[in-house]
This record gives sequence, structure tokens and C-alpha cells, in this order.
Amino acid sequence: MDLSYGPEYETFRAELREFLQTRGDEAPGRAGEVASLGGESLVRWQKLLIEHGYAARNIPKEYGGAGAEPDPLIATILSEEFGRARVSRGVAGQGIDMLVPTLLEHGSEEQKRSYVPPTVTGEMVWCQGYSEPGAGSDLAAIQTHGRVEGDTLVINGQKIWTSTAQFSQMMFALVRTEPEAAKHAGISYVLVPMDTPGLDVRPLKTMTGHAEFNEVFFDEVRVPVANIVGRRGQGWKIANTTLGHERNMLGSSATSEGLYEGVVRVMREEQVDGHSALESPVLRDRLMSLQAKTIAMKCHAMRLLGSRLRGESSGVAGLVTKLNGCQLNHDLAGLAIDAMGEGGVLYRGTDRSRENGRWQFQYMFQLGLIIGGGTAQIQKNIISERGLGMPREPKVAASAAKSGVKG
Amino acid sequence: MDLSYGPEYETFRAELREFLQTRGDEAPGRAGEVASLGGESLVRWQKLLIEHGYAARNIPKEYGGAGAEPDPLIATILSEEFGRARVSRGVAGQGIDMLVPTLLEHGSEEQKRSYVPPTVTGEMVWCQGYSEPGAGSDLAAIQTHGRVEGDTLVINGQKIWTSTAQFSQMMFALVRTEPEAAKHAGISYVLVPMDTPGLDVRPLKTMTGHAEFNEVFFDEVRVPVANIVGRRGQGWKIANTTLGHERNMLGSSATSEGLYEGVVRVMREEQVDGHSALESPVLRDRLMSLQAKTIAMKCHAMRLLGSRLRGESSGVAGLVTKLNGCQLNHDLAGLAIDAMGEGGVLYRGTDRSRENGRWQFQYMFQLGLIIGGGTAQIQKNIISERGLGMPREPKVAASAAKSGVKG
Amino acid sequence: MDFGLSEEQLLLAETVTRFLDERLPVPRVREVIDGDESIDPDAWRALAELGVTGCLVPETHGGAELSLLDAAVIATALGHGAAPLPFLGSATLATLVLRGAASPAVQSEWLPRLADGSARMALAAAERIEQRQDSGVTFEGGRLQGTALFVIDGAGADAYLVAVGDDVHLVPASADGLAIKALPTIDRTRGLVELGFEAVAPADSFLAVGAALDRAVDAGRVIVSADILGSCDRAISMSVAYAMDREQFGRPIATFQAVKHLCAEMVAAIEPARSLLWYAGHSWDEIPEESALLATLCKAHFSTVGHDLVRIATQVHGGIGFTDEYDLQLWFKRVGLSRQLLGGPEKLNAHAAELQGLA
Amino acid sequence: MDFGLSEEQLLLAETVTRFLDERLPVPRVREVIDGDESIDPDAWRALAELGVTGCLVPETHGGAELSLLDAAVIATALGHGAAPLPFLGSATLATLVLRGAASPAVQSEWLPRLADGSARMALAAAERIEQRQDSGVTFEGGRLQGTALFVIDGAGADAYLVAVGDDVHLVPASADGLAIKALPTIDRTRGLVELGFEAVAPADSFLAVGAALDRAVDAGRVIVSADILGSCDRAISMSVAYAMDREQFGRPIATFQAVKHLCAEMVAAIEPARSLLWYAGHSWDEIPEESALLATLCKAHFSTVGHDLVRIATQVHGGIGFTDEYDLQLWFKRVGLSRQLLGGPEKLNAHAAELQGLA
Repeated sequence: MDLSYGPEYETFRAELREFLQTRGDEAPGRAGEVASLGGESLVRWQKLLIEHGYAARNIPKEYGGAGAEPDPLIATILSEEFGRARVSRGVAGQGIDMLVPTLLEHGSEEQKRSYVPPTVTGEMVWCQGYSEPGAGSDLAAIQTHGRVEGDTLVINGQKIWTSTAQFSQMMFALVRTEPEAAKHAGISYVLVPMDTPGLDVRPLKTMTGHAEFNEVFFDEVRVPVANIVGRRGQGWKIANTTLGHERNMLGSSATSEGLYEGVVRVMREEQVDGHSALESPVLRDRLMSLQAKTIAMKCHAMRLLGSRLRGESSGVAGLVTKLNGCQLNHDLAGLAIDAMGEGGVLYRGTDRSRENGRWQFQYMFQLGLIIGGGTAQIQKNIISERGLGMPREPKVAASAAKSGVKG
Repeated sequence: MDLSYGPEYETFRAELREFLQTRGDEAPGRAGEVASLGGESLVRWQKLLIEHGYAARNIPKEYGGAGAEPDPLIATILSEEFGRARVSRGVAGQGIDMLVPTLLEHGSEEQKRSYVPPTVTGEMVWCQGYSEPGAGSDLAAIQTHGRVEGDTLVINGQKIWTSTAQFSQMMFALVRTEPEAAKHAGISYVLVPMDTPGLDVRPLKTMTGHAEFNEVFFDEVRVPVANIVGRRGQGWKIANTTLGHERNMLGSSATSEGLYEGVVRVMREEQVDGHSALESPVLRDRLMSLQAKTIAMKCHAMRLLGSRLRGESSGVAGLVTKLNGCQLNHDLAGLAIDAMGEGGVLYRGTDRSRENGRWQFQYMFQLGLIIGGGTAQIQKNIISERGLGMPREPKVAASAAKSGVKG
Repeated sequence: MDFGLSEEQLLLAETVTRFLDERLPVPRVREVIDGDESIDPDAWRALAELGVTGCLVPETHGGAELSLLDAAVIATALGHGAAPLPFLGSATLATLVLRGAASPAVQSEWLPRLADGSARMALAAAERIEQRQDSGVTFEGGRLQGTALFVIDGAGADAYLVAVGDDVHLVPASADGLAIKALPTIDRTRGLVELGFEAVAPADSFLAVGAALDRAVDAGRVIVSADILGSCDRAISMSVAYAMDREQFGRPIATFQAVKHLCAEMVAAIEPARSLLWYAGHSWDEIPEESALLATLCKAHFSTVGHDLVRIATQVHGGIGFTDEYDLQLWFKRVGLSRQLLGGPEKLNAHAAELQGLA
Repeated sequence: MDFGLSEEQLLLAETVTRFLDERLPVPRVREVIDGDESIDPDAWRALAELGVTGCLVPETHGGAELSLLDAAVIATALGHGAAPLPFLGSATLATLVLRGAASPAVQSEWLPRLADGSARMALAAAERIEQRQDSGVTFEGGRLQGTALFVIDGAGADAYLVAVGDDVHLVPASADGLAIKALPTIDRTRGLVELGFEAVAPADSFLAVGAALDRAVDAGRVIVSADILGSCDRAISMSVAYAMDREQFGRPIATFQAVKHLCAEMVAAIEPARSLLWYAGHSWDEIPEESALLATLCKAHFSTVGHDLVRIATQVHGGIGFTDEYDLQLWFKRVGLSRQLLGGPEKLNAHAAELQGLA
């Protein structure tokens, strides 16, 4: 166990700090760490970061990246230092995080040259078209279909839970193109310009009262067949290479640490009956239990980083982050609400509400994350099957499954 | 809502109190409320109770009972008053509670006349032979089998979790008699004298360190075919009429109330760092949560009684008692242990251990009850299927089920 | 001996439920909470005919003079319907304080109007539950001064009962110096307000004798619990129906053991709680010496059970349960508000321990 | 930067595990705990060759002078094996107090013997964790008087270190006036004793400078956590193996979603806890300013996680998990004891809050 980074990395860190100090004020936005949307100032900043090797670091130079070898320690230092300096890390979001790795692995040379460079600079913003109303946990059940007419794919159907759809130029979507094929086999991975006629984006309001997501409707949306990535019908396999990545991104320990600090602040400041909530032994006991979990998740993230550095599989340890992280964040928000007593029910729109309803928002939003991106149920299936080698649910004949409902 | 019993019942209660006061000292044992084992003084006491209509109340007179109509309110008064006076209620146990109702419903006249009267008086003690090592939750999977040779049934196999087997003269057992029949259909309900050659009782020690149960082994145990109750192959149906009853008996609210009072006493007396455990806000908060649950379970028992009095089905409410009750008792014991701090780990055999390890014993024993008599898992299946009308688990082809393990 | 709801109570539940299904179905609830008023005053007045508005008003003042258990039956139905109606604030808390402590004249002035639904009142007594910074009301020289927070169902009330210690002051909504400010909460089916007092002269003042305020708060805790119960019932039935309908991996999710077990856990949690609620409601009228403890434990228990239950229900639903469009969120939030109202679980557990001399 | 166990640590874990599989398989564990002694002294001496007994003894005194994380790796293996060995009491607590505060002469006398397994010691310091009625030791006029409870691994120890405030007194087991009484606990794989002092003259006394006692208790908390971790690992692997093997309703119970999810919940709970344990162990040597807090939170967390986990494991097993004959109960009880040792969760959470100035 060695928690130091070694001299070469400390040099990198020092240079980065210097950069952030001298040029940090050129970053767009004030303190946000990542920006998933486009915009001129972001593109300018992103180009500067790539030039210094601080963004798009592992993307080959020929496609607009910095072309460096992957190094998890460098990645960690970047995350730590940008976070500490509260400076934008440049372009983030599903385009650079999910589409670009997919294209680099499965895309045609043409696709790579067309889409990777503008995505890397933030000039082209992407959204993801995977989930459907009828296919949440069970992505292979997607119904949005495309029929081939000559060189054109004509898409009809509906996607849901697409964040940033309203700001995106492009969507990467899963579309059923081979209706005859078995469930997992008939799906293609398709790149769809968002301004294609027949494509309609509608904001999806969630229980938080805000539209963090969208629904996207396809009515005879026509895109070239050349916009399919990989071979037709291979979309399921292609999508799965990046899905694992998404599951790791959610529930990161930094969010929990931030929330924990916030709860301590709430409990210190919130006075009921002349005592701060921190003086309540019952609430304090809950706080300490959650602190242990927060630190555990931080240690766990370091451990996963350690495995990656050694080039080892993190095994079952790598599968439990989301299940724990979102639950922890939800519980932290729940404690903050309880600490506020009756005041905990206040939401956005009153100055009596602490941090403009942040805690109620987090309480609901984190629950949404527990549910979304693979529900807790699905996470447990994955842990028991991939992690513990337990058998899959035995296949049930469709007739038996349906008749069961009446039985 | 009317919690009074009405004048006719108060008369009954007054007479009963008078009886308990004047004759209570004739009861065997000191304070135990029920006695599942035999013994001369118990038989004498039981006969006196039957004579007064205080025991075997609803069993017809011709079979040795008091021959009264079932009346849940009378039953409640009996339970309350014997409990208050801390006087033995006479014969209890699986013979009178489970076998007798079964025989009265399904037995031949011969069987009723031979077995019910001595069982009712406590002269004949029974144990139950249902569970097997390979058939816990899934009783229909029992393997103990009997082959018919003329008038004789020759039994081989093994039963487990048979309490009181070492004190019993008889066992009522489920035995597979029709190996060709489908799973549920091939089972018979058989009465087996415990002194039959080839029958071997071995105490089964549990994690508590004590043998609250036994294993019973059958090696060519020969009983008359006439000892089968009902028709051959009907045993599953017959057993199920009494199983429901057992599930209600477990986890009664009186046990929880007694444990709750005990925890309060422990917390009042247990001093750590100069403070009683009751002074710890954290432990007190847990206590209050459990008190609410304890009172809820008491109210729930009254509600189920109310349904019975009105002759209504208790619906889904009747299915949740065991799942909640055993868990509550387990949690109460867990709180007592925590209240004792390091002292909570002490077990039987030291005067430093409070009530000779009672709380650790209860903690483990109640966990055993959560597991036994239909695990929590099975209880949840029952609630969702019978209570909510949700479908059964679809049938899985045996081949699919097994191949799943490798998959 | 009869533990359980009577025929009349079952009928009352059915009547109110049917009324809400017809007059306040979910689309109408959404219309109301998206509108300017946080309640539906027409529906409220219409409920007067069913005896709902005046269920706790004495017959002599034109009310139905029902028991608290009856009121709890109504509240369960209102929770089940996520009804935007001031049953807790006006028909329970304010009514009971008036009935318990106001002068005959004040009673005669207000109770008939509360009973027929033509007036609504709210009780400003959050300070009795939790004393907070930057709030509190004083009464000096015949004038009220300060701030009262978290006045339940205070939006659109005709008058407020303001507790200052054991004194209660009646302040019409139109009183000079009174500022009424809506407090937006997560649950928009019930409205909290903040009252600002700048040298406000009350229309009347009286002493809440005989623990009238505490008794009203106890009753309020039972009624909130009943509301949570109704919300949970709705969440369970929505979950089961959804699970039977929704297919994943080629079969209804109701056939998945994990989903079935979640539904079973909800039921197992709510049924004994329902029994506790009935008993707590019954005891308020019939066993008053036990009722403060029971109301306190009951509300603490429902706060916990309800909170867990609506999370489980949301989980059974998956993504759709997280949308605004799907209705489950109405109950998720209604329970979220109820959990904190009139004291959260820690607060109430501590209070329950005190009531028994355990703290 | 390398977070995780080193090659050497993995080898150490494997070596100790293999040793226990060979020398202390479960049947032998049962023999030991059913016998007169609560530990296996031969196995303990044999472990000296692997550096286990003296892992925290300085090299100058013949020990292996390993880190606390190394010791935690060993303790995880011992927990996994339910080993009846005095690693916590003698090799951790007593060793660290001697090493941290005893005079060079006392160190030279005892540490080599602790290292080679020829002697065992135990620390009587339960009073530092919880002060209880009817116990406590005083030191006046050169004599110890009173009772020390819950002395971990005290059975068969050659000498005791008795803490009275910050003073530590060394008392040989043979001292006049010393009564040693076994305290039967649920977990028979580790022995607690009660010491009675009747005017006992210690062989030596020293002041626990530099918070040596607190540091030892911190280390002890990490080691108990590691023991819980090993026990949980065993409970999980037994549960998964059992679920794959056991058939109900015509298929292995491992195919039932409910069973799979229980197993997944156990893993999900234990893996981040394992990461926390490693960090807490590491910090004891490398980041001492953080280590008291980490040890405290770590033990509180493991007490809760372990407690829930062995219950789930028992539930996965069904009835057989409740029998004495099946081995799972050994770990159920071992975790049950560990939960309370050196402070239960409430106690430790309160302590953690104090350490950070949050209380």
C-alpha cells in the first residue's frame, strides 16, 4: 500500500497547478467541474486543454486528442486538481465519454474522421438513445425499429431518459433493424443527426419537478445506412462495451464526499429547540454511520484505481460501486432533510428553504439514479451472476410466463 | 370499535378467575403457561380443566373434550386469565393443536376413538414428522417413503426439526407412498408409534448450543396401513389444513410484549459509564421504534381476532403475522444485547450473564423461527401470491433449471 | 368486543373514496395544484354534505360529531386520493382547538361555518413541536409580533389560530399587519404558509385549557398517520397493478421473485401499522390516558414505514415511477411531507420516551 | 500510488489460510473449543514460524515487525478460519502496549517470548471502553484490588497487563491474590476472562506514555474489523456454495432471484468495507493523525455490516444454518462477539463524533 504518487507524477501535478492558476480564468462557467454542453468559450478552453494534454488525453492525435497512453494516475490527478481549483475540465458528456471510445473501437475510418474530432473539441454534442418506455432494465427489448430502403434507414419509435437531447447535434441510438433476428441479435448502433425531419425532442419532467431528461420521438426519420456503426445487428454487443463504463461513472465517491460535507454543515447550522441538529445523538449516530460509508466508498474508488494501475481486473469489487453509491447519496440527503425537521419539506422557491431545496432535490434525484441506468435489481443480478458465478434466471417458456399471471 | 367483552363474557371471566384462584395451585409446574409434555399431574389438571370447559373446549364430548362451540372471545379470555394468573393451561403441543383437528376432519371413526381422547387428556403425546433435510421450505419434496406390504406400511427415511420427539408416544408424519405419482400427490399422512422397532430419535443441537429439536430416522419401520389418515396419497392436502394454523401460532404478540418489557428492564438496569442504557438517546430511539412495532403487533392480533369474531376472512392481514413477529422478537433481543455492551456477549454459565444468557438465546432462537416453519422467503411468496394475487413463479423445465448452474 | 372498522366506517371510507374518484380524480388534483390555489374549495364545500368538513364539529354547531377514528377513516381516503383539501389543518387541528378551548361565542361564530365548509381555519402552532431560529410569535400589549412557520393548510384560510404558549389568538386573514406567505414544499397537494405578524391585534384570545392544544396535536398526528396509510395503500395497489401489467425479459415483472418480495414487504409493513392506527384513533376518544403515547408512537412509526414504503414502490416501478407524468410521485411527495409534519421520527420517539418516564 | 494488498501480503494471507486449513480445519476447531482450553497452543506456537505470533513485535526482540495492515491480513485469515487463537489479545493488544510503553527490561523479558509463541499475554482494559458497575481495579499501596472484566484471550495467558487509568501493571498469571474466571460467551472460538484482584502485587508497573493504550485499542479495533471481514468472507462463500448445491422446488436455490439478491447484498456490503479496512490498517502506521478516527469508524461499520451479513447468510441456508452441526454458526457467533468487543456501533459512533469535534 503506497498512497504517494511518485516524483514524475508530482511534477505533472505541479505543472497542472501552475496552469490552472495562470490560465484557469479562461475557463467557461465559474466553478462547475464539467460541462456537457457546447458553446464557443468551452470549445476554446477544450482546445487549450487538449494542447496541454489535460483533456481528450488518450484519444489519438489524428482524431483530435492529445494522444497519450492511458494512465489512471494522471486521470486521478486531473480530477483532483481541477476539482480543487474549481475549474471546468472542458468537454464532458456522453459524446466524449461513450461515443468516442465506441467509434474508435468499432467505427469505420470515415466515421472516426467525421465525428471524433468535433466531438473531442465540443463542437459536436451527442445524446444517447438507448432506453425506451418498454425497455428499461431490459435493453434488449427495444422496439424502435429501422427499415432499410436502399441506402437509407427509416426509423420509427421512441426513446426516453435522454439527457441533453435538447442541446445535441447528434444521437447515438440502438435501433432494431432485423425484425426476424433473435432478441439481442437484431439491433444496430446508429448515428442520427438531431435535426433530421421527423425527430421530435420533448422535455421529460421528473418527480423533482424539473426536466433533467427528454423523450425523443422518431416518425419516419431517414438517415443513411452508412450511419450504422459496425455491422448491422451488432449494436447490442457494441453498446455493451460502453455500458459497463457508464455504470462505473455513476455514484462516484466525490459526490458522496461533497454531500457528506454538506450534511455536516446543515446539521451544524440547523437549530431546533435551541440545539443544533449535530447535538442530537440520534442524528449524529446516523451521520457517523454514513461517514463510515462515505470514507469506505472513497477507499473503494482508490482500490479500483489500484487494480487498474496494476492492470488487474477489479473482480466483484468493481461491480458494487453504483449500488452502494447512489443509495449512500440518497441516505445522506435523507439525513439532511431529517435534520431540518419540518423545514426539511421546503422546496425551491422560498428563502426559508436551505440551499434552494438542494436536499430534497438530491433525495429524489439520487433515487432516480438508483432506479435508472440499471435498477438496483439489475445490479444485484449482475453482482450475483458475473461477480459470484451464480446461474442466470432459468429461461421461462413465454406461455408459462403469461399464464402465470392468471394463476 | 368496541374493546369491551360484554356482560356474558365478563361473567365467564369472573368464574374463571375464581377457579384459578381457588384451584390454581393444583396445576403442575409453577408458572409455565403451557405444557407440551405428559405426566400424571398434568393429566389430572387437564381433566379438571376439561370438566370446567377451560381446555379442549371445542372438541366434541364423545372424544373427550368439553364440546362447546368455538368462541374466539372465550379463547382470548382463557389466554388472558391463565396468563395473568401464571397457571398452566393444561395440555398443549402438536398433538392437541394440530393432530386432533386433523383427525376430527379427516380421520376414520376408529382413529378418532383411539387417538383423540388420550391426546386430549395428555396421556398420549405426539410429535410432528413433516420437515426433512431435503425438504424444508418445499415440503412437497419429502423423500421419506413407505412401501405397502399387505396390510403393513414399511417406512424408510428421515425427519428433522421434530420438537418433543423424545417425549412422544406417537408421531404424525408425511410419507411418500406412491412413488409414481406427481410431487404433491404421492404423500400419505401416517400415524406412527414412536416405539416401533427401527425408529430412532436423535437430539438435534442448534446454534444455541441446546437440542430444542430432534432428528428421527426410519429404518424399515412397520406400521399398519390402517394408520394412514384419509386416503393414500391425500396427505399433502390433509397436512395443509393444519399448516396454516401453525403459521398463525408462531410469532404471537404476547411473546413480543414480554420481550419488550424485558428489554426496558435491561436498559433501566444496565449501567455503562455511570449511565443506564435507557439514558442513551440512540438506544432509546431504537427502543421506541420497537415499542411501536410491539404495540402494532398486539393491535394486529386484536384485529385478526375481530375478523374471526365477525366470521370474516382476515385477508392479507392474516398472512403477515409470522414475518413481522419473529423479526420483531429478534430485533428486541438484539437491542437488549447492544444495551449490555461488551457484557452482551456473555452466555449461559456465568452469573455475570444477565438472566443466564436469555437474550443471546432469544436472539438466536428467534432467528431460527424466522428461518423455520416456512422461511421469510416463503412467507413473502405466500403474501404476494395469496394476499396480492400475484402470479406464482413460472414453472421451469428441469433441464433449464439445472443447466442454469453451469451457465 | 369488536376490533376493526364498523359497517358505518367502511361505508364512510367508500363514500369519501367514491366522491374523490368522481370530483377529484388525479387529473383534477393536478389541475388544482398547478393552479393558483393549493386546495379545491368547491370540492371542500361539497364534502360538507358528506359530513367531512364538520366531522369533528359538535352536533350543536351543525357538525357530524364523529369520533377521531371516523376522522382517521376519512383521512385515509383523502391520503389515498392525494386530495388537495385542508382536512388536517382546518377540520382537525383548528376545529379541535376551537372545540376544546374557545369561548361559546367564538365557537358559535366559527364552528358552524367550518362545519358547512364556508370557512376554513388553520392552526399556527409549529413552535410547540419545534422551536426554530428566526421564528416565534410574542403577544404584548394586545398585539402579536413575530413569525409563525409551517402553518398547515394555511393558504386561503379565513382565519388563523395562533398559539403563543398556552394562549390562543384568533386572527382573521384580513387582519392589519398580517402577512401570509406561501412556503413551497415538495408536496403540492397540501399547502404550508408562513405568517408574519406586525403589531397584529387578534379578534379574540383564549386560554387552551385542559391541554386542548396538546390534544389537538395528538389528533393531528393520528390524522397524518392515516393520510400516510392511505398514500401507502395507493402506492401498493399501483405497484401491484403495474407489476402485473409491465413486461420485461418476456414476462410480467410480477412473476419475478424480487418484485413479488418487494410487494410483500410493503404489505407486511403496512398491515400491522394499520391496526396500530385504528387503535390510536380509537384511544383518542375512548382511552384518553393512553392516547398521547399512542398518537406519538403511531406517527413515528408511520413516518418510518411510509418513507420506506414509497421508496420501495418507486423501485418496483423503475424509471416511470421517477417521472412527473406518472402519478406515483404525488404520493411519494405527500408521504415525504407527512413524515416531517408535526414531528419526525427521532423527535417523536424522544417525546414518547418522555411521556412514559423512560427519558 | 498503490492502494491494495501487496504481493507479500497476498502471500501472507495465503500462507496463514493454508496453515489453518491444514492444522486447524473446522473439525479441529470444534475439538479445541469443546476441550478444556479455549485456544490451540500448539497451533499458536507453530504459527510463530510464520511470523504470526510476533508480527507486531520489533525485530530487535525477535519479531517480524510487520505493519498493522499486515496484521490485519493475518486477522482476516484467522477470522476466515474461526481460529481459536489469541491473536487479538496477545499478539495485538498486549504486544502493542508492551512495545509502546514498557521499560526496555520488561520488553526484553516478554516480547521475545510473545514473538516465539512460548508465552501469551492479555490486556485488561475493558474499563477504558466501558465503565461498568461491579467492576474496576484500583492500585493503592502497591497492590491491585478489584475486578477486570472481559479480558480478551485471557484464558491460559502467562501474564496480564492491567490498565488502571494510564498506568499499566504487569501481573503474572501465578500472582498471589489473582483469580482468573472464564466468562462463557456465545463465541467459543475466543475466550474472555474475568480477573479478580485481592491485594495483588504487580511484577512491574509503567506509564502508558504517548497514548500507548489508546493506540493499542485503535489497532485492536482494526484487527477485530479484519476478523469480522474474514468471517464474512467465509459466510458468503459458504452461502454461495450452498445455494449452488441445494435444490428446492426442483432447481438449485441459486437460481432463485431472492437468493441471488441476498448473496449480492452481502457482497455489495462487504467490498467497500474491505477497502475501508485496508485504509484504516494502513493509516495506523502511515497516517497516525487519521488513524484513531478511521479505526473507530471502521469498527463501528464492520460491527453493523458483519451483524447483518451473517444473518443474511443464515437465512440463505435455511434450517441447516441454524444447526450446531453445520459450521456456519461458528462464524455467526464469532461476528456476534466481535460486534460488541472494544465497543459496539453506538459507542464507537459517539466516540468518532467526539474525535472530530462533532460532539
